Amino acid sequence: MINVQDIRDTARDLLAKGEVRAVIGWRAGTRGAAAEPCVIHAPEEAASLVWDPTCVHNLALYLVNDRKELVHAKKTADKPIAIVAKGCDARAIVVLLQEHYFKREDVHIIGVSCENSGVIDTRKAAPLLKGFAPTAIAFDGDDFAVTTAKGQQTLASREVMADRCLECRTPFPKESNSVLGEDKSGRDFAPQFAALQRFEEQDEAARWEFWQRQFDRCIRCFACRSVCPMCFCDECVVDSIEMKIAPETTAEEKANRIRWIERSAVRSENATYHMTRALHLAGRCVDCGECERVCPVNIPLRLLNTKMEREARETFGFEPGASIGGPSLVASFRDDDPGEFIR
Amino acid sequence: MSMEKILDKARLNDWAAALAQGDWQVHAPALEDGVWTYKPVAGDVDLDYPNTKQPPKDFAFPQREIFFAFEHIKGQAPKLVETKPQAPQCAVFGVRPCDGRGAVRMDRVFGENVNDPYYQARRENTAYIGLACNSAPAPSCFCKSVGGSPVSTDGLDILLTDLGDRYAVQAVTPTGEALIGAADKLFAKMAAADKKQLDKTHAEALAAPQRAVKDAAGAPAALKAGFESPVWEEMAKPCIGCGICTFLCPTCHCFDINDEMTSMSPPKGVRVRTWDNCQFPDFTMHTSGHNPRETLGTRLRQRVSHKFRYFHENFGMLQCTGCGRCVSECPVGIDIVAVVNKVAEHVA
Amino acid sequence: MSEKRTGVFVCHCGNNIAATVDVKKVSEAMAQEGNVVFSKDYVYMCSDPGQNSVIQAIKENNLDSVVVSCCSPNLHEGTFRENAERAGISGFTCEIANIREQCAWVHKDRAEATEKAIKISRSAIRRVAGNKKLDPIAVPVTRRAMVIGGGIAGIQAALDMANAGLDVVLVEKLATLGGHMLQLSETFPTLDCSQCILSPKMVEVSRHPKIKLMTYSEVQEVSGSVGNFEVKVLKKPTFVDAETCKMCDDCAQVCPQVVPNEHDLGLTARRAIYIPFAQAIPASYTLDESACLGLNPIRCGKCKDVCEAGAINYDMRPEIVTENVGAIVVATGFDLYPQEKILEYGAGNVEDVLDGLQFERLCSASGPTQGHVKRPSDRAEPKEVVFIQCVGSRDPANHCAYCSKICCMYTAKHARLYKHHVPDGKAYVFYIDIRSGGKNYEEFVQRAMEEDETVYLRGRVSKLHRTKDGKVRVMGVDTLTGLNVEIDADMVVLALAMEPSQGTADAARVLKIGRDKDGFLAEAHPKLKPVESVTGGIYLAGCAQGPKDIPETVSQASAAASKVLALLSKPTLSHAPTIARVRNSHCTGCEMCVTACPYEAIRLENGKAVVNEVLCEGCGSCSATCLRAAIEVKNTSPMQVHEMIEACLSF
Amino acid sequence: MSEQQNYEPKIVAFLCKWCSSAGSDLAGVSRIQYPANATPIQVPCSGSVSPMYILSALKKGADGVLVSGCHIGDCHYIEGNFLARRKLHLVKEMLRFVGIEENRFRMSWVSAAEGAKFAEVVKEFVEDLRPLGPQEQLKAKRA
Repeated sequence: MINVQDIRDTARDLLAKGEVRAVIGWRAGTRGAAAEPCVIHAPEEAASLVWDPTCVHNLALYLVNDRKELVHAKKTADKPIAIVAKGCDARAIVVLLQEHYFKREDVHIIGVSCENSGVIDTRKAAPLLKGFAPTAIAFDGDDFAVTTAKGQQTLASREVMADRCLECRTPFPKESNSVLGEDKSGRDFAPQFAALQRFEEQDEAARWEFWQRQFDRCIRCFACRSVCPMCFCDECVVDSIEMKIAPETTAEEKANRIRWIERSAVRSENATYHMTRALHLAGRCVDCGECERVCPVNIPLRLLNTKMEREARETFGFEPGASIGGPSLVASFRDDDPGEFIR
Repeated sequence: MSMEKILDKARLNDWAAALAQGDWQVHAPALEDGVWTYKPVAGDVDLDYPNTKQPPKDFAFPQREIFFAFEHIKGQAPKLVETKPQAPQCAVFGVRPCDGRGAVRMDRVFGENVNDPYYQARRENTAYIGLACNSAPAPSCFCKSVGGSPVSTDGLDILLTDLGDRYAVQAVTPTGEALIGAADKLFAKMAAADKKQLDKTHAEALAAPQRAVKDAAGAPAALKAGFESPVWEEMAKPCIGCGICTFLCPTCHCFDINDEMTSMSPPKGVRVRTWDNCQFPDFTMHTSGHNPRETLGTRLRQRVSHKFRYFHENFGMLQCTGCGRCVSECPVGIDIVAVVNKVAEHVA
Repeated sequence: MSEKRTGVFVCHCGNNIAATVDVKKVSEAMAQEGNVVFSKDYVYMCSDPGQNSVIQAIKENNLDSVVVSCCSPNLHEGTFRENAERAGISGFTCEIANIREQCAWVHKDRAEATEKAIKISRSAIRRVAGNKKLDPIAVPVTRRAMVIGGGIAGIQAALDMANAGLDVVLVEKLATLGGHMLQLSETFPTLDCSQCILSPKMVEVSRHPKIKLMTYSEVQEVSGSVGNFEVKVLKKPTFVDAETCKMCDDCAQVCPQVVPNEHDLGLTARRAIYIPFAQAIPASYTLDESACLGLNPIRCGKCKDVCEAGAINYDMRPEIVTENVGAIVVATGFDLYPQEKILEYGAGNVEDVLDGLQFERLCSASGPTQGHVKRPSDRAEPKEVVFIQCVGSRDPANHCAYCSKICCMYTAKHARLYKHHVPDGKAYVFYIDIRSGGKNYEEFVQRAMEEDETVYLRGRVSKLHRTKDGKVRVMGVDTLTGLNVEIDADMVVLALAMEPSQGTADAARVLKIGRDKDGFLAEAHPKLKPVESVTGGIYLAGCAQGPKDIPETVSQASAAASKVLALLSKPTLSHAPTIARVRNSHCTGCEMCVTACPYEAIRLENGKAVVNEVLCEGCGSCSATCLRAAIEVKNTSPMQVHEMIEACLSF
Repeated sequence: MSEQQNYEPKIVAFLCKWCSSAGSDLAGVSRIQYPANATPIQVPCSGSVSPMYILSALKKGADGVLVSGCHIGDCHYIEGNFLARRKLHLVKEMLRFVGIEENRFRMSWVSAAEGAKFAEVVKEFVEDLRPLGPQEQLKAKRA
C-alpha cells in the first residue's frame, strides 16, 4: 500500500532541490470526497497532495496542457515538469513520447503503482451507500474506506472499482523516474474485453439498435475529447472553423474548412464523431477510461475504444503505450496483416 | 396564489393521462441508461427523482433549431423558406424550482430586448409543472444563496409539493389553472390541515442547510474588481475545456448559426442554430487567428462572470439559479461556488 | 471552394460516348454548376478543331480551370493539359472526367449512363475547383542506365544505349552473358547458328568502354525514382579473378565435385569449378560455392593448388555494390514451364521425353552430343521422334491460358533440324493450330512439312508412357481423320510453354513494378506503351514482358533503349508537382507520416514534417495517416475529395 | 416492394490510379458491362484513402463504399496498399461493431489487367447491397 507521505516527500524534494519546475498531482477537491488534479510549484504545497481511490483522472492530460501553455507563451522550459502517474497515466505518457509531443527529459515521472487496487466508480458505489454522498474516500488495504453522513464503511474494491481498473493488466507505471509500490502487472481481476465480447455476440441489428440510441443521446459537450490526453490536437475534425491560424494560412483555408461533421448534435453527426475519434485513437488509446467516466449522459465510450484496442492487440500484435520507440499502429504494417476481407 | 388544490398521489398518473389524452404532450423525468431525462409519457409519471441531468431548457431552446431552408438555382434569385417550429403543447412534469427560475432568465434573454420567434413559439406552448425540493436533491445545490428557494414558483405554471401520500398543487399562472381544469375532478380542495402541512414543509425546506455563495449580492462588484485576478487561471488549472458545465446549465443560451447543406448541385440546405459553448476554444476565435479567450482561465472567467456579473448588469438579476449541475457534473471538480467565493475573497 | 471560372468540354468521341451518354444533357447539367461559366459538347474533343476550341474558350471566357469529359486520363490528360498551357493557364488546372472507359463503354442504359456521366463530370469540376496552379519540379537526372538480364534482350538494349554514348551497367545473375539464346542450336526462320550471331555481341559488350558488366550479380534493392534510382547489386563471389584466369581448365580437371551442367540442361555434367561453355563472357572460370567441397585448403583446395596463374581466391566474399542510374531496363527473360507439372506426359519422369531446350542442346555442335542427335537413355540415334506443341500453353484449366507464341515455329525448326541430322528418321508433330505469322515464317513451316516430310497431326496427345522395348508410346487423336493415333517413338520433344523466369518475378518484387495475371511484367499500356512499365524510368524488354521470338525481342530491346535515351537526353527531368505539402500550423511532429512514407521523403525539422519534393511521389499515404490533416497531396486534398464525394452522391 | 425494386444502391468507389482505375479502364476497353451504380473517384493510391472519406460518404448518403487498390506486393507506391489494408480493416471493424451492415463497405484489389474482375466486383457489390435497402444509419437528415 502506498503511503501518501512518500508522494509528498518526493514532490517536495524535487521542488526544493529545483529539479523540476512544478509537480502535477491530486489534491482534495472542494466538493465532497473527490480529489481534483492540481499543479503545485512550491515545496510547501506538496503537503496538499493526496492519493486515494478518487484519483481517477489521467494526469497526462496536464502534461499536454503544460506543453500548450508553453507554446502559447512562446517559452521553453528550463527544467522538467514532474507528474504523479498511475499505470494508465504512464502508458499515456509513453504514447505522447512516442508521438514526440514532448521529450523524455522534459518529464519527471513519479510512478505510483495501483498494486492490487484501483480507482472508485462512484456510480457503482452509490447504491451501496444508500444515496448518501461520500465525504471522504480512502484506501483501506486494497479496499475502499468510505465516509458518509452515516459513518464509515469499507467497500470491497472489486465491487466498486472502475471497470477499466478491473480489466487493467499493468497497474504499474512501466516508464518512470521513481516508483512507489509493487509491480502487480499481469493481475487478472476480470477478463479483458469481456463486455466487448458480450456486446459482439449480439446480432447486427441489435448492435445498431444499441449504438443509435447512444449516438442520439450525445450532446456533443466534447468532454470525452477534452479529457483525453491523446486528443491533443489543437484543431479537431469536428471543429467548424479553422483553429490553427498561422501567417501562411490562406483566406481560402479559413473560409473553406472541411465540414466533415456538422455542429448539430444529431445521430449522423454524433455517430461520425464518435467513430472518427475511436479510429483516431486506434493503437493510441491506453484504456484509462476517462472518456467514459466523464460522459454526462453515460455513453459507454470504452466499448468503442476497447474494440479498437482489441483489434490492435489481437489482429496486429500491437500494444499501445508499451514502448516509446516503436512505430504507430496505422503508420506501419506487417506483411501478414489480415486481408481476407478484401475481394 | 390563484389556485391551490390537493392531488392524491395515486391520481397523479390519471392527471397526466388526462392531459396526454387532451391537447398536451406530457413529459416527465425517466431514467434512461442511468441518466434522468425528460421523456414523453402516456401518463405514468413518477416524481421520485433527484433532478434531471439536463434542465428542461431545450423545450423552448432546443440544441438544434432550423431557421429556414434555402436553395440557389443558377441564374435565379435564392429561394428562402422559413421554418416555423411546429411546437406541440408540452406539459413538463417534475421541473425543480431552480430550473423554473432558469426559464425566467431564458425568457428574458429571448423575449426582452429581442423577440426570438423560434423560442417564443416553443415557450408559449410549454407548461412547467414544478416539484418543490423538500430536501435538496443533490449535495451540490445552492439555490438559496443566489436568491432562489427550494419552493420557488418562479417560471413555473404549477408547483407540486410532496406531502407524503398527496401533492399540494399550486397553480400560479392561467396555464397552470387550465392544466388543473383539464382534469378538475381528480383534485380536492386544499383543507386547512393541508395548508398547514404545506407551509411547514416549505419552511423546513427553506431552513435546510445548503452550500452557499458567500455574498451573492456582492458578487457582481467583486467579479468586476477581480477581473484581472490570478485566481481565474489558478482555479482553471484542472479545467479540461469541455462543455458539460454550460450545456447542462439551465440558463446558458449561447448559440452558433451554420448552414447545413442538403445538396450542392444546386446549392440547397438549411440554416440552423445550435447551442454553442463559451468553454470551447473556437467560441471567441477571430478569423485573424487571434483568440481573446485562448486560455482556460479566461474562459472560466467568462462563464462565471456571465452568471454572476454580466447578466446582472443587463437584467438586474443573477443568472445562476444554484442548480449545482456544473458543480456535480464537472469531471475535474471545478466548483462555481468555490470560484466566486475565492475571487471575492481575493479582491476583499 | 473558391470562386473559379471553369469551362467544361464534353466529348462525343464520335459515337463512342454519345451512343450511350446524352452528351448534350451532360453539358447542360454542367452549365448549371456553380463555378462553370462555359460548357459545350463536341464530336471529337481531341481533334485539332476540338483542341483549338478549348484554347479559344479559355482565352475568350477568361477560364482559369478546365474539365474535359472524355476518355481515360491515361490517353488525353496530357493533351488537354498542354492546351491549357498554350492558352496561358496552368496545366494542373485541367482535369479529365473519364466518361468513356468508366461509363459509356460499360453501361447500356442511356439514362443511367448519362446520370453517371453527370456525376463523374461534376466530381471533376469539384476537384478542379480546388486545384492549384503548380509548376513541375525540375530534378537533375543521373545520366546512366542499368540493364537487368544478360540475354539477347539485355545485350541489345545495353549495346544500343552504350553506342549512343550512355554509360550502362549490365547485371546478369549467371556467370555468363548469353541467356537462353545461347542454348539454341539454330534459329528460325533462317536456320543460322545462334551462337554465331550472339557471341560477337557478347564480346562487344565485354569490351565496350561504356558498359560496366556485372555477371554473377543480382539486384537486391532499388530506391529512388525516375531519373535517380539507387540500386544495390549483390556481387556473388566467383572465387576466381577474371583478369588473371588463363582459361587453362586445369582447375576443372582436378575438381572432384561433379554436378549437372545447367547450360546443357542437365544433359552433361560440370565440375564445381567450371566455365559454363567455352565462349562464356566474361571468359573466366567460376567456383560454384554450393557444389564445392568447402573453399578451404584443408578440405580440398585442389583447384587452388593446381592454378598456376594464382587466380583462385577462397577469401572472396559477397559484395554489395551501389549503382546510381537514371533508368532501368528489365530484361529478365523466361523459363520453360516445368515439365514436372505436365502430369499427363509423365511429369518429367519418362526417359527420352525432352523439352525444347534440351533438344536444342542435342542438335548443337557445342552440345553434349557434338551435334549428333542421340537420345539420352541409350545414346542411340532416334528414328522416330514425336514433337508435341502447346504443352502447358492454351490450357486455362490446367496450365497457362496464353499462347506461348514461339512454339509453332521452333517445333517446325526442331523437326527440320532433326531431319537434317537424321535424314532417314520420321518426325511427327502434334498441334492444335499452326500460328506462323511473321516474315518467312509460314514458308518455313511449309518447308518442314513438304521438304522435310514432317507429319503434322492435328490433335492433342492424351498420354504417353515408356514401353518395355525402350520406346515412348504416344497416344493421341488425329482430329482431321478422327482416328486414334499411337506412335512408339524413340524420343518425344515437348514444346513447353514459356513462363516468366524466377528472375522476372524477383525483379518485379524488387522494382515494385506490376505483373499481369500470368506473371509477366505489366506494360504501362498494352498498345501505346508496350515497353514502359507502370513505373516511370523502368522499361521492359524481351520475354519478361511476354512470350516473343528473337526478332521481336531485339526490337523491343532497341525500343526500350531509345526510350531511355530520350528520357536521359536532358540534364533534368520534370517531376510531377502533385506531391505532399505540410500545413505547418497543424503539424505536431508526431512522425506518423515519416513512418508511413514509402519513399523516406519526409523528415522532421524543428518538430515539423518537411517533404523532400524530389523523393515524394504523391501517393498520399501520409495524408491518410495524419490525424491532424497536417499533410495533404497537392491537388488531391481531403477538401477536394470531400467535395467529390458530395458530387458523386448528387449531393 | 416496388420501392425495393426501384431502389438503386448509390456507391462511391475510390479507385487507385495505377491499378484499379486502370483496371476499370480495361473493363471499358473490353466493353464488359456492369451496373452504373458506382461512381468512381480516382485517388493516387488506396493508401491515401482516409477513414474520413468512407464515413463521409456514408454520411452523405452512400449506400455502399468501395475502396480498390493494387494487389499486395504490386502497389505502385511500394507499400501504400499495406497501409490501406491495416487502416481500412479498422474502419471495417468499426462499422461492423456499431451494427452497420458489413456489406456496405467493400475493399478489393484489382490490377490494371483485371478489367473483368473490376466489373465483377461492382456487380457483386450492387447485388449484395440491393437486399439491404437504402443506408439510413449514418445518412445525415437535415430537415
